Amino acid sequence: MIRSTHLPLLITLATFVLAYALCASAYPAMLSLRVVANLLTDNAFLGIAAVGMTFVILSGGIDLSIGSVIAFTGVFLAVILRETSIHPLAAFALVLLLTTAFGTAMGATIHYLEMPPFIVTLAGMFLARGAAYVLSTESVPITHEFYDTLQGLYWKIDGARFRLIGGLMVLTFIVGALVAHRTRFGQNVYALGGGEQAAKLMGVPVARTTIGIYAVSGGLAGLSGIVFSLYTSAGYSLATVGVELDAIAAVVIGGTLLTGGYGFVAGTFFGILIMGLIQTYIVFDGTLSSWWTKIVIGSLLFAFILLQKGLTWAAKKRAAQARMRTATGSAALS
Amino acid sequence: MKLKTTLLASVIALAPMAAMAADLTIGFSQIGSESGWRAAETTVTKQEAEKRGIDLKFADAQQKQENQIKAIRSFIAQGVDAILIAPVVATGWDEVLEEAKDAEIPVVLLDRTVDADESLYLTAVTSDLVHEGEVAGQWLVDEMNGEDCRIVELQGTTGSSPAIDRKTGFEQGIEGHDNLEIVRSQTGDFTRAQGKVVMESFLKAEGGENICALYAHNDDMAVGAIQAIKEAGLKPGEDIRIVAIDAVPDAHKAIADGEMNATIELTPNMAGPALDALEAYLADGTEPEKWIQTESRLFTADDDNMAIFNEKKDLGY
Amino acid sequence: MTSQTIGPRPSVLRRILPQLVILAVALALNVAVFPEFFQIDFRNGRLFGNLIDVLNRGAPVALLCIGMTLVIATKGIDLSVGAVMAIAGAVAASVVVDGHGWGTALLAALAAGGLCGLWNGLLVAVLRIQPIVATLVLMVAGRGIAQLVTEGKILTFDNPGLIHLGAGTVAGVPTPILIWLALGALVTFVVRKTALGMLIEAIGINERSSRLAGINSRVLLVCVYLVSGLCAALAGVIVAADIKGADANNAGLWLELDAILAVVIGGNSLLGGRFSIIASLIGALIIQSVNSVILLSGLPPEFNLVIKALLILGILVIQSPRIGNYIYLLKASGPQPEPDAPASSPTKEETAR
Amino acid sequence: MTDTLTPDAPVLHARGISKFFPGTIALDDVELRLMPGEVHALLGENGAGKSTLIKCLTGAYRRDAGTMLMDGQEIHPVSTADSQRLGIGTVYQEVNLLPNLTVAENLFLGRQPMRGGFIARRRMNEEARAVLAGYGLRIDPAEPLTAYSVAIQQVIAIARAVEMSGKVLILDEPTASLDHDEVQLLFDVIRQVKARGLAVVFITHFLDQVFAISDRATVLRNGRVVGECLLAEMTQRDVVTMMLGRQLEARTKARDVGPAGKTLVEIDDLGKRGMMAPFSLNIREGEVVGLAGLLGSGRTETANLIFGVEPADQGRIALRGQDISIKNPRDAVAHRFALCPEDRKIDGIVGDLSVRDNIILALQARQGWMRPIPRAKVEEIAQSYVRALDIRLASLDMPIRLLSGGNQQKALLARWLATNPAFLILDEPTRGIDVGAHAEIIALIEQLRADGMALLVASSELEELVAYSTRVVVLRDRQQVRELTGDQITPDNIINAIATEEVA
Repeated sequence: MIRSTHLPLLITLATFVLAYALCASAYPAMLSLRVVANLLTDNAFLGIAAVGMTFVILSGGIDLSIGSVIAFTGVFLAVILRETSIHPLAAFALVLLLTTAFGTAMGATIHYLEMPPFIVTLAGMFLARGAAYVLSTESVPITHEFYDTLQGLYWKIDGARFRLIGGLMVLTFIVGALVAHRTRFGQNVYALGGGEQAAKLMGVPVARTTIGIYAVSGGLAGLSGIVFSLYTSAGYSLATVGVELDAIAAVVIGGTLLTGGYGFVAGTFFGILIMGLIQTYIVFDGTLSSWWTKIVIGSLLFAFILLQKGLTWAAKKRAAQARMRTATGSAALS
Repeated sequence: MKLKTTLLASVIALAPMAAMAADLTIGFSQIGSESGWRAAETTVTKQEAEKRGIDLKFADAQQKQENQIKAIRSFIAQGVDAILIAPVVATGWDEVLEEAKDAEIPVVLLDRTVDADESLYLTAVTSDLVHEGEVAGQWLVDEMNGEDCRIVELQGTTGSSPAIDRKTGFEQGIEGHDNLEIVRSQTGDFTRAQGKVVMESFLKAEGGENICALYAHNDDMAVGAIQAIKEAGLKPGEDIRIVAIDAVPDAHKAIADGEMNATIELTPNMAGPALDALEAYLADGTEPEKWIQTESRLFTADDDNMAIFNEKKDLGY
Repeated sequence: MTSQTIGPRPSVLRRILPQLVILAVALALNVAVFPEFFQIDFRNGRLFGNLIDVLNRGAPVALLCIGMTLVIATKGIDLSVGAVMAIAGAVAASVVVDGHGWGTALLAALAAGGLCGLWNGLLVAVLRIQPIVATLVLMVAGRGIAQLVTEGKILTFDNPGLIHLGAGTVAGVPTPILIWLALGALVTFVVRKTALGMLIEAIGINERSSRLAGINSRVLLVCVYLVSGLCAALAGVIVAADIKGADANNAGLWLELDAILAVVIGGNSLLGGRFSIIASLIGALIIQSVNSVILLSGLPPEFNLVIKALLILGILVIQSPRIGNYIYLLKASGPQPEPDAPASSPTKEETAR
Repeated sequence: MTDTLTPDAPVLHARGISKFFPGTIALDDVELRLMPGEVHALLGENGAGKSTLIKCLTGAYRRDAGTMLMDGQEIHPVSTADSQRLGIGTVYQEVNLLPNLTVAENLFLGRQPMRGGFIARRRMNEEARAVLAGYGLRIDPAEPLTAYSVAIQQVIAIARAVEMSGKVLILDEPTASLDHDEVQLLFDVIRQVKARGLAVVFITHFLDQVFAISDRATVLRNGRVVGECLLAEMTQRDVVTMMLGRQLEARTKARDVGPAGKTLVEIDDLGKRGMMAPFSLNIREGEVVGLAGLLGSGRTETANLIFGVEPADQGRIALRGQDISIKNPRDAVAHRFALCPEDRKIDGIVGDLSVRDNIILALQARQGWMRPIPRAKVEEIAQSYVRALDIRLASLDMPIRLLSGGNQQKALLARWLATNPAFLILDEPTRGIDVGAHAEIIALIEQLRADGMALLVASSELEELVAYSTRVVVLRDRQQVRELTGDQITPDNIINAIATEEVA
């Protein structure tokens, strides 16, 4: 049975299908497997980071630091692989530990010092980017054979390459969805988003959950950084500027409310695909100037927000009518 | 029958020509429009393509490498005939260039090169960023002629390759001349506004009379700095010598007005040589040189700067 | 607490004291790295000195945070101000390049900024889109619109009137300083001498109640975004005039974050409600002083962001409500209880019924 | 009213509990004994210390002195979660559960059945269904919480608290927003809980309910216990006397309606599709029209339509014979209408603003922002209403959210009275406030009527409606069904009108 709570997810899915159909009717080449593979590969790092952002937003918070953390991770990996002889896997573990700790620290600051997430993660954004600069301002290439091995892992059909990192993103989404809907931590995240006071009264460990959420976001930003370093074989401190805004946009387009409490990890997946689709379409079209690109992206964002608003409004209205029916029903009953 | 074969043969022979004339589709992945120079490069590239009847697919990456990679992949999926990239950063192109190679699409790099195997791209049309810095340094060495000089430097965006290379080049240019010393170096983000702000702080921190020269990684910052110097009651170009890179129209104007001393040209016309090489390659497989270097010409007050200004000002700088 | 029209006025000074102390510390840091920091000369017909620079360079953020304070007081946020600055600068430049006077240019820029503010306001107040999402639209598209106006170029101009707004002086004082001081004073005056301030606060705290009490919350919401747009437009004109050119791509880039930061450093809650424009303006000066320390220190630019982040974190931690409560408790060990917890304190559950 | 033999050992025994706030003693040496299988009412006016005591019991506050023994063991709950684990569950009047979760998720939050490291959702739903069936609820637990009425949500909250804790159940004003039948539903649930041997602490302002369900009571006044008693041995009057420390004058049933004034407001076929069937209503000066009906019958909807909170899509309103258009509350205020809304917290107070600003808000809004009310005038208005309505506060500068419910309600009344309204709509003016304030507000309604104001009062308390109404309009299923006048106005008649099917 389709429940009203799943409506935003269905809307996002329908939007994606509709948008894809429209794009394909203009450029049949967009139906090719290559484009599908590209969507997965090219958005892998963004998707992974957006899973973390989904958790943060579901809890009613926001994390502006992820773009910087991704860049920091890349630079850190590149520098450590250049300067030392440790195995990339060990470096991955180390950097994940670092970024998770960073997220934990931000979460702790937000919770214990009662500071707004917007500001704490803004400072985190400066700090992580700054730390990346301090490590290296130059773009540092990563030339480790293990990287080549990982990059060589893909499944090729019809010239389309389904790469490891795309798979990793899908896996992250699956795990993220499971954690969100099938674990106590996930339920606590929704509970926080539904209302911190009520959650507290219901015995939700607010401190642990808040800190956990930002730790997850930090950790996933780290994972995203690893993926980005695989994607570009380099660490660059100027990389992924503003990715947090892309991630927020994807989460919003995916039907999660920025006020928290309502939304789906799976919705974010389609949010990511929709954004990727828009970009692909713009490139296929190839006539937009730099400024028109910005304007078109902004307008499409607006169109999605409007669409979502309209559908939410319609759903609410229906729910209100249903409520009125049950209300009168219960009155009649008593 | 014979006629038919001749016809067929001539059609085959003409095919590349025809493709070039009408059906050639080239994807161009531009970094963005972060500076006037970049805008000029876009304008010139579009003009050059139009001149040759090429259908140019333009993709703006909003200063993000990931967007450039996405664009290149989309170009491949679309099946363009060739790809031009102005890479935002040197690293991280191997994978996607390999995919282009697999799809047999030639790639030409514009204005910056990449850290990838040479076989992955057809050619790179760039200036030598380090060389530009060296020319600037050399100019100052000649200008000062052994006199002591305290230099302040306005760097480009921290971490960007022009900032790094132009800094290195300049330091190489003044190496061995103990009379020249860089006393302050701070980023001006390649923008006029920051150039002015940072110059203001230099003037106060060092004292305007103690600064003898300014080296800016691009003209925009120099133009901003000129205003700061004027507001401090000093004469730019006289009290403080100014050398910068790019040779945008406003720099020529400043030199003509005597407010700036020298600029090194970075031509926005990278696409011309690139498209020439591409056309030759597509026509008969002529392999171009791996590096087509554009000239880094020094302009000083000796040139007819007003004329150059008028010539350049409509290029979209 | 915040100064108010209504009721006896608890000292404004007490509200802004923490900000003043932090500003003093930030300025002291400047002196530490550059002893002649406070030295002001009269040179070339204008006041010349680092302190003047802080006031002058703080102008864009100061202007932005006037509007931003009001927006944040209504529980909103305006991410688009940086892009609006670019649009306004571009419009002003293109108008003078077309041969019109600086007055026309200024009006056109303000009209453009006002239009942007109106757009944001309508999205927030009428379509009821969350402010952060609503203003994200213009943040993304706005810079494109600005570039559309300038066609991607840095549109330079040499209209002395317009340039005067950014780079000129009045009686030796750089014009931007006078502009932000005047606008700050004007808006503070209007907001506090009329009932506007209270009504805005009421909306920010509980919009539903306010609407039921007969407040026209929709119009007021549109108005604060309008003001924010106008402030951004003015900031954009100043930035363009300062460099005699409209740089659509870089003007005001990421300044929205600085403006929000300034408002928060000013002790205003992002959850809306009580606000103080004066404190926000001091917040803007604090940020500019931090920037000044970085520039004067002569450290390599790689360290800029780390230093800035650490300084800001320090400032915010000191200001955090929790730490504030702690200090308050220390003080309150005396017999004088004061129901004066910070307005932002979200500890409603813990207050006795 | 079952007889309770005091069993030998209390399940929870709190002794010598004290709590200090800067400048005040909130609790002073309080003792509370809760026996298994009893409903124990905790009584007292607002500010008597009930909430503080509950917060100390549930660990929301740390007590400053005293001991708490649970089954003879001393306990020190440090948080609500902690006290839940120790066996003390609490249900509050509001913010009980999470509207964005399903019923089952709410019920099992924090203790979901797990399988293989993941929440077994199906099992959770099945268990939820079983648990709720035990309380007489047959609902789909996979639906969002908001799909169900407040009463059902309240039962779910109780079920959660009982299942989680199992020794002591604290009900903090659980009936405040329920109508009569829903209260009965809740009482059935409380009796079941009691039968399971839990000690139930019941806090409410409705004395009828206290006597209907409770076995014993502890009465607090000014932070001290003034007595513990078996309710079977007490009358309501005794209890009120204990609570107030003085004799509450019997409510006068002044049915001598003065000469009815001129018709002030005429409402013709006002309605909105999907919200309220069209209704007509005339209200004269010096008249109190009562709106009676069950929760959801359209009381609040009627008030909201007249005041323009929800714009009507049909019908007309005339003021003194002139048609007026009310599209939003602002229009209503401009015509000197006033509305004290039902939900004080959401629709009424502006929490962080001072009491003074809250009182002046509507008047200032009507004047427009351009014409600020001079400081001295504001002070005068605020002071005069604080005196007239006996609003108890430390200072006019304190944020209104710090006031007690009754005082908030009076401040809201002050807000509207300051606008000198011609027509005052009160939606549940006495909900959730203590006995003393209750009586004062009823007296105020009487007085405003006598002064010639027109009032429309919606209330779920029939006795109260009967006391002050000159006419009563009965609503049902979002329609007007009856109008009662003069001697017809009795609780029985109102109930009959609500119960009969046909629409008048």
